Amino acid sequence: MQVILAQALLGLNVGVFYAMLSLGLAVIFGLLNIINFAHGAMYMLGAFIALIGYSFLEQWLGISLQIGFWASLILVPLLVGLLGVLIERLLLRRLYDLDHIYGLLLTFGITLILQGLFSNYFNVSGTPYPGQPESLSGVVNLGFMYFPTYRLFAIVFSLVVCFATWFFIEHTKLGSRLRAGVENPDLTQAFGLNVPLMITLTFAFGAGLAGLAGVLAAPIYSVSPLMGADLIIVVFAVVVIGGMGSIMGAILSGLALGLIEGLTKVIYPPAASTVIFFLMVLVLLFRPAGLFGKEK
Amino acid sequence: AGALSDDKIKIGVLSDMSGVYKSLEGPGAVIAAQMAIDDFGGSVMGNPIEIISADHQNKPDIGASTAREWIDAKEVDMITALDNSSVALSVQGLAKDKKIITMNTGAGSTALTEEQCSPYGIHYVYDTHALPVGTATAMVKNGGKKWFFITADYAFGHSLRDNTGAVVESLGGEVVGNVNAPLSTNDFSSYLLQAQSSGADVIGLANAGQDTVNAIKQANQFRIVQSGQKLAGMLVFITDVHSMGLDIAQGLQFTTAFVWNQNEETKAWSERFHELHGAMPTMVHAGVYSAVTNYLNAVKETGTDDTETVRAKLGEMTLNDMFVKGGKIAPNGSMLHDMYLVEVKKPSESKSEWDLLRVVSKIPADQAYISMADTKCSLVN
Amino acid sequence: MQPDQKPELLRIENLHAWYGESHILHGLNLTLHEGEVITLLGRNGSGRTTTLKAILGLVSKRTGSIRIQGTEIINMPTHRIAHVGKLGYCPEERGIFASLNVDENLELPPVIAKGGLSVDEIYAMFPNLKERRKSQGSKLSGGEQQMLAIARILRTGANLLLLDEITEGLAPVILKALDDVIRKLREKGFTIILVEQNFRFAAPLADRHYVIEHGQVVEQIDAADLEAKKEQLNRHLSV
Amino acid sequence: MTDHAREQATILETHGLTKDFKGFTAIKDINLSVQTGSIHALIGPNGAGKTTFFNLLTKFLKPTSGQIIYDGRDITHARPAGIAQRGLIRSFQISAVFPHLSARENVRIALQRKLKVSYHFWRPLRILDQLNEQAQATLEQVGLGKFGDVKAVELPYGQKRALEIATTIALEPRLMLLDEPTQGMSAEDVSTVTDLIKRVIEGRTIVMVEHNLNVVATLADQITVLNRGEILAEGNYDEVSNNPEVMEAYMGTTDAA
Amino acid sequence: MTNRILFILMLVAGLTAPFYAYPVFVMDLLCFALFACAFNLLLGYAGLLSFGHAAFFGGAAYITGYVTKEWGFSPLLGILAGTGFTLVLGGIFGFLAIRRQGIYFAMVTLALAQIIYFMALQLPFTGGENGLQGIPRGELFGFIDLNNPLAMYYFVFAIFLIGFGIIHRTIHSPFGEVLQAIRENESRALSLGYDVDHFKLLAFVISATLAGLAGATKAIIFQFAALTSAHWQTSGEVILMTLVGGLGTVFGPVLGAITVGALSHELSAFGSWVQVILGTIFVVCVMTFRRGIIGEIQRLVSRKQS
Ligand SMILES: Nc1ncnc2c1ncn2[C@@H]1O[C@H](COP(=O)(O)OP(=O)(O)OP(=O)(O)O)[C@@H](O)[C@H]1O
Ligand SMILES: Nc1ncnc2c1ncn2[C@@H]1O[C@H](COP(=O)(O)OP(=O)(O)OP(=O)(O)O)[C@@H](O)[C@H]1O
Ligand SMILES: [Mg+2]
Ligand SMILES: [Mg+2]
Repeated sequence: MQVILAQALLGLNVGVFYAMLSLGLAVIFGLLNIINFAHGAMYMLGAFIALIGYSFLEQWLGISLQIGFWASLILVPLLVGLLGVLIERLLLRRLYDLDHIYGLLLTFGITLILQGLFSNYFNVSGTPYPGQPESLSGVVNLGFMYFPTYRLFAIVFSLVVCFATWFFIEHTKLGSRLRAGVENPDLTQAFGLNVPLMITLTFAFGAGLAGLAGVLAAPIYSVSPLMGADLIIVVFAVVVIGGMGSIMGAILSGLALGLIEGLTKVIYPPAASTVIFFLMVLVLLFRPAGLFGKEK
Repeated sequence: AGALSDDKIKIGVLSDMSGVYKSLEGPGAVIAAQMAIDDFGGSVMGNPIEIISADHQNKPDIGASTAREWIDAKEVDMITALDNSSVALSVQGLAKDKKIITMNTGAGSTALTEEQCSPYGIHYVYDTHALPVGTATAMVKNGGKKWFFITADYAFGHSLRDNTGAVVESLGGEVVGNVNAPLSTNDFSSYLLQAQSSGADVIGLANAGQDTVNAIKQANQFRIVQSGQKLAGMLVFITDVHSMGLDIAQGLQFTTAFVWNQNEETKAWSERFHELHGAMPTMVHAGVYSAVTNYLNAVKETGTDDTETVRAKLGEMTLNDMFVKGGKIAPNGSMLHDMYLVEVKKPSESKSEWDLLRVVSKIPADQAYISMADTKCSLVN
Repeated sequence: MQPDQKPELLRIENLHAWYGESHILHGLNLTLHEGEVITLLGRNGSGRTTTLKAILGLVSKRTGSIRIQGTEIINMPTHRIAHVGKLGYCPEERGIFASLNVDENLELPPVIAKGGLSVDEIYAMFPNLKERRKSQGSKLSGGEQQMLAIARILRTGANLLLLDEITEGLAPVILKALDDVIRKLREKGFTIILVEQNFRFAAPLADRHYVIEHGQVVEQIDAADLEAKKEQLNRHLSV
Repeated sequence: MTDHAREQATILETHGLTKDFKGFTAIKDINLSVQTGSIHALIGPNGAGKTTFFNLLTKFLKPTSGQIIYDGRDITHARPAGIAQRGLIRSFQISAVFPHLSARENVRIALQRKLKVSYHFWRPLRILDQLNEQAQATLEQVGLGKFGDVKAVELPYGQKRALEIATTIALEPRLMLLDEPTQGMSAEDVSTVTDLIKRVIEGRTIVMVEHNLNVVATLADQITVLNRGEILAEGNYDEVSNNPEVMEAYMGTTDAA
Repeated sequence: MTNRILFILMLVAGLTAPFYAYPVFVMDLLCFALFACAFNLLLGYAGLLSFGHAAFFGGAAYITGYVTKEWGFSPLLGILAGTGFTLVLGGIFGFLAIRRQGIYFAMVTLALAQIIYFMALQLPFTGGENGLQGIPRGELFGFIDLNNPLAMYYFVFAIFLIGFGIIHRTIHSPFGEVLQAIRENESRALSLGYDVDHFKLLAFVISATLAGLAGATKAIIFQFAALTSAHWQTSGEVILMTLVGGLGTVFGPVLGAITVGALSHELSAFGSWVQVILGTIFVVCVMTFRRGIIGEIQRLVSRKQS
């Protein structure tokens, strides 16, 4: 029982990252109809910027400068978001009229570039991020196990971010404008709303969310150029299972699948890496549109 | 120079240049090989000595196809490094067909000199038989009877786990569980929790490099050691200790073939290496230097680069240099030499950045390595 | 032109517009003064909707000149035009956002100028919308959707309204109500371009009628001359 | 009339056909019957549910409830391709051709089906040549004889429309569903297509959606007026156009047109 | 006409290649060329973007390797076994994947392929990270020794030609005609009575099978079946090859495979820069060069003609 609880908690730990990434994908997909393959790479980028800010700036720039974890938590999403702005403005924007697969291919190319760049300068098996704040470095005794405070923080923080995003999109005026922009961009523009800007900002927001997840992940996992690639394919399966219908769907299926994966590690470890894909097959067979997806 | 097949000697350094094993061999191996060539004078019998190097990315197919091209089209005479057992096995197999010497310094699997031994394959620095002899024996004798393994899921990890398990059981211990973790795992937490709930005394880490570092660090995060279990890194390199820091690593015991500050000779060489590489050499770096040097010696002494002749000469030589004293290359390819059980110093004991290890005991070559009487290698019996 | 006319609000000169490769407007000219109500008449496909869309920049390409209170907007991006020209657009297909409820639909367009109606005033004007404030846009009847489409641009403070086929598919009772609404708006001083099939509905409301054919204005008829020019009008519009 | 005779006479019937879109009922309880050999027009204001009704008939949408009987068989749950194979073919509101195939190839795609080689990926394309003559004849029938080798994308709008009809009749449909066949056409094109429909009607039944009342007046034997998803009136042109309800809802007038 | 010239060029180049290039490398290119052609059949002619074709390429390699190594199958029989496996696998994947369209299709194929990847990693017979090593090349028809480089080369070239021929024929068959119709206007094809899903499925299966043929052959050449072949990055590479050469052109994928393959090989000394360069090519292709090399040439030629 203890084992199960412990593994469930670790599963949730993974689940919040699934949720944050599939949420970002869903937000971008919702407005741009594009699957951002580079989402994983942006997650990786987030972790690397945090790492570089903490460990390498001084060495590279020759000035004494270190960007701590809390600062990274704010700065990195902005920087990754900025990259999102550039990608959307300079590249993606020109592809909207074409088949959506071109958006997927473009972002795949960007993924290769980002991965390759970081593989050049950093060990592919990962570099540890030493910047975990002192205040979070302890352990919490949960009764059934010791759980690192930081991981608990990551879980709670991600949940807050996810639900805040959900609230923002589903329950605010800005959110309703976004949804209107999705439904009828021309008309929304005719009302004087700057839809291209909304699109850019949404893409940037999704990217920033991935970057944020990266910063959160950095102290837990070592920072590696491939960390996003390994994750993104699982997140794709999560998205297929959840369906792109709703923001809440993306969050819930991310969390649930993280848990399921965690529990599989106890019940039948060899299946842990594939259980989500098999669930995807089941969903495809019985509910092709996904659990939360809208029937066509 | 008529005796050489192609007017030059070309040495291939095939290593993990970007992955888990980058820091323990990788680019450092190219530097060590170059040092050996330079110390040798840069040429043999008036023929230049060249290095070609490549990244096998820990993928045996990439390793094998690179080696295939080196042999078929680039006239490579000897291949060294090969720091991944899967890669080493595939390249050694290919080199056997192609009649090329491999001097593997980085891989550990005993299969290289046992079931899959090759007349041209030399296993130079350590193997998964030698590693547990020191470490596991010491741990079991200190009361670590029940073992749980976290194993790198490929040839090397399996071999290390099996050999360690055998040592543990032969001393009256017990293996209570095992979990296979993929090579290059980022998050060991769920494996560690399984190990924790198994009730084992010792968690044996049958992995290497970055994987070992991650596992030990995360064990620290989850307070595994504080809860009463011991960690045993079955293959630890000085670079791993350096990257973990003494706070986390102190007291860890493991087996190694080389300690850089053991004597003046090793110290002098290691400091030269540090100069070029920015880090102290691992046993593997020192091994590459020694292997290349001795290969060149054999070529020079026989006056040819013919594989059979050079291999025969290497078998006859007694190897003495800063890395090895009185080493012998056995017919199964195993280079028999002494190993050391070392312990990581406490932060208070360490005098400099790289002053990390203390030698506990020496493990004589005949204990460390499988004897020719017991070997399963078909070349011997 | 009569000397006592109000100032000029909109002037379109030599407007050409395209959808992709197809050239739809071929040099259209028209002028509109503050407080006027005009109609664009024409057969299906003559380019009336396109004229409105071209003003808003919703075509793939446009050339010529469109000036609102003297400001040239031909090269402006769509989202700026509404602000600069204080425009409100009610599209042919109504454009009610299915995923938003009545309140959200109503509050969607940003306020672009002072002087718009308050939500309460709007609900007072359209009592049956008030009853359905929380209904999803997609669940409204055609008439309610049409009401909502007009109502939501009144909030924004726009004073130049572009209304496209607002009578389409509506029951006569609703037509009657719409007729009242337009009259009220006219009294309040709004300037309105009506695109209408339903000449019977539009005729009594408008100060002037433009007949469009193949993307050009072929006839311009003042309300006063309507009787006299009925013949011509019929010729142009007969289906 | 005996039941058998009735079946003969009506090729298509719907019983209580209903379509809900998440609470919005686009089609409500429609009972419609189409006489074999007739041209049956479906008119009504925008949003009345004509296209939706068409989509239900052609299986592009699943009905929420109700039944569709075609040729005496219940096809409510049949596959789209299945009903096409039984001779019920539609055309689209937006022009539907295969743009990068030549006009002849467009028609041949339709003809090809009856050769039953469509899955034969190992057979050369040559075996389709036997269809060329027939394809040409069909093109001639719609006045596209000269354009056999022209890519569909390069044809002017009216001719695309004609090509679409040629493709449809190549399947020798028993029941054709045409969605606004004259939409967006110039006056000449409209009369060409009207003539065309008159020519190809022999032996077939047509159900069409049409806004152009002239076309309806010239072609339709029977008219059903839809409004807000329900049938408002049925009858021939004179009956319908003088029906006050229709005048109100559709023509927007209270006087006779 | 141009196709005929290109075909003769390809034939001559293929027949003489081992005399001026490293044969094993050329064989590798041929496998990738066949793989890309098979992929192109699906994307270029049926409009379906599969992001999981590595599953077939890699899957077949493992099966072929296993049956030749452990069961002593002859190389030819081994290749047939591997190819047969992907025929079935293609059927299953296709059945699942065509339930979703567009980008979803791509994501589903990617995720399905990941199952195969993990199986290759974990099933006992595949050798996990070690891969399946030491697959014998064996003898063709019992008397041609494939350890002879030239014999091996011409065997591979023959397989390539057969695979290429099948694809070429499929494209120019009644089936291919319907496929093109479906790609151009799916709903219209449906309304003409074509069971669109069946056609897509058949196209998927043919494409998967031939991708398998390429992978099976590669296993014999390198005497190796490894995870790399089943990795998603290989799926990405084959997309790139097809895109560079020209989507929906007969020879594009061949040229693309040669270009990308040679480039990666030449640049392999630069380590991860290869990925950066390939990624950049991807971006450039998608942004400005969507027709690919052959596509652009065709456009230039046809522009000159008109
Ligand atoms: N998005 C579009 N793409 C291409 N052509 C279009 C588009 N929208 C309209 N058209 C064409 O432009 C022409 C003019 O259309 P417009 O909508 O302006 O006509 P209209 O006068 O408003 O008629 P109605 O609304 O009664 O159909 C028509 O021929 C129409 O087919
Ligand atoms: N997929 C859908 N989801 C929700 N509502 C829909 C959907 N499709 C159609 N509707 C609604 O159903 C009603 C009927 O639409 P339909 O397209 O059948 O009208 P129509 O009679 O063909 O009109 P038109 O003359 O404009 O073509 C409309 O109010 C429309 O908004
Ligand atoms: Mg209009
Ligand atoms: Mg319609």
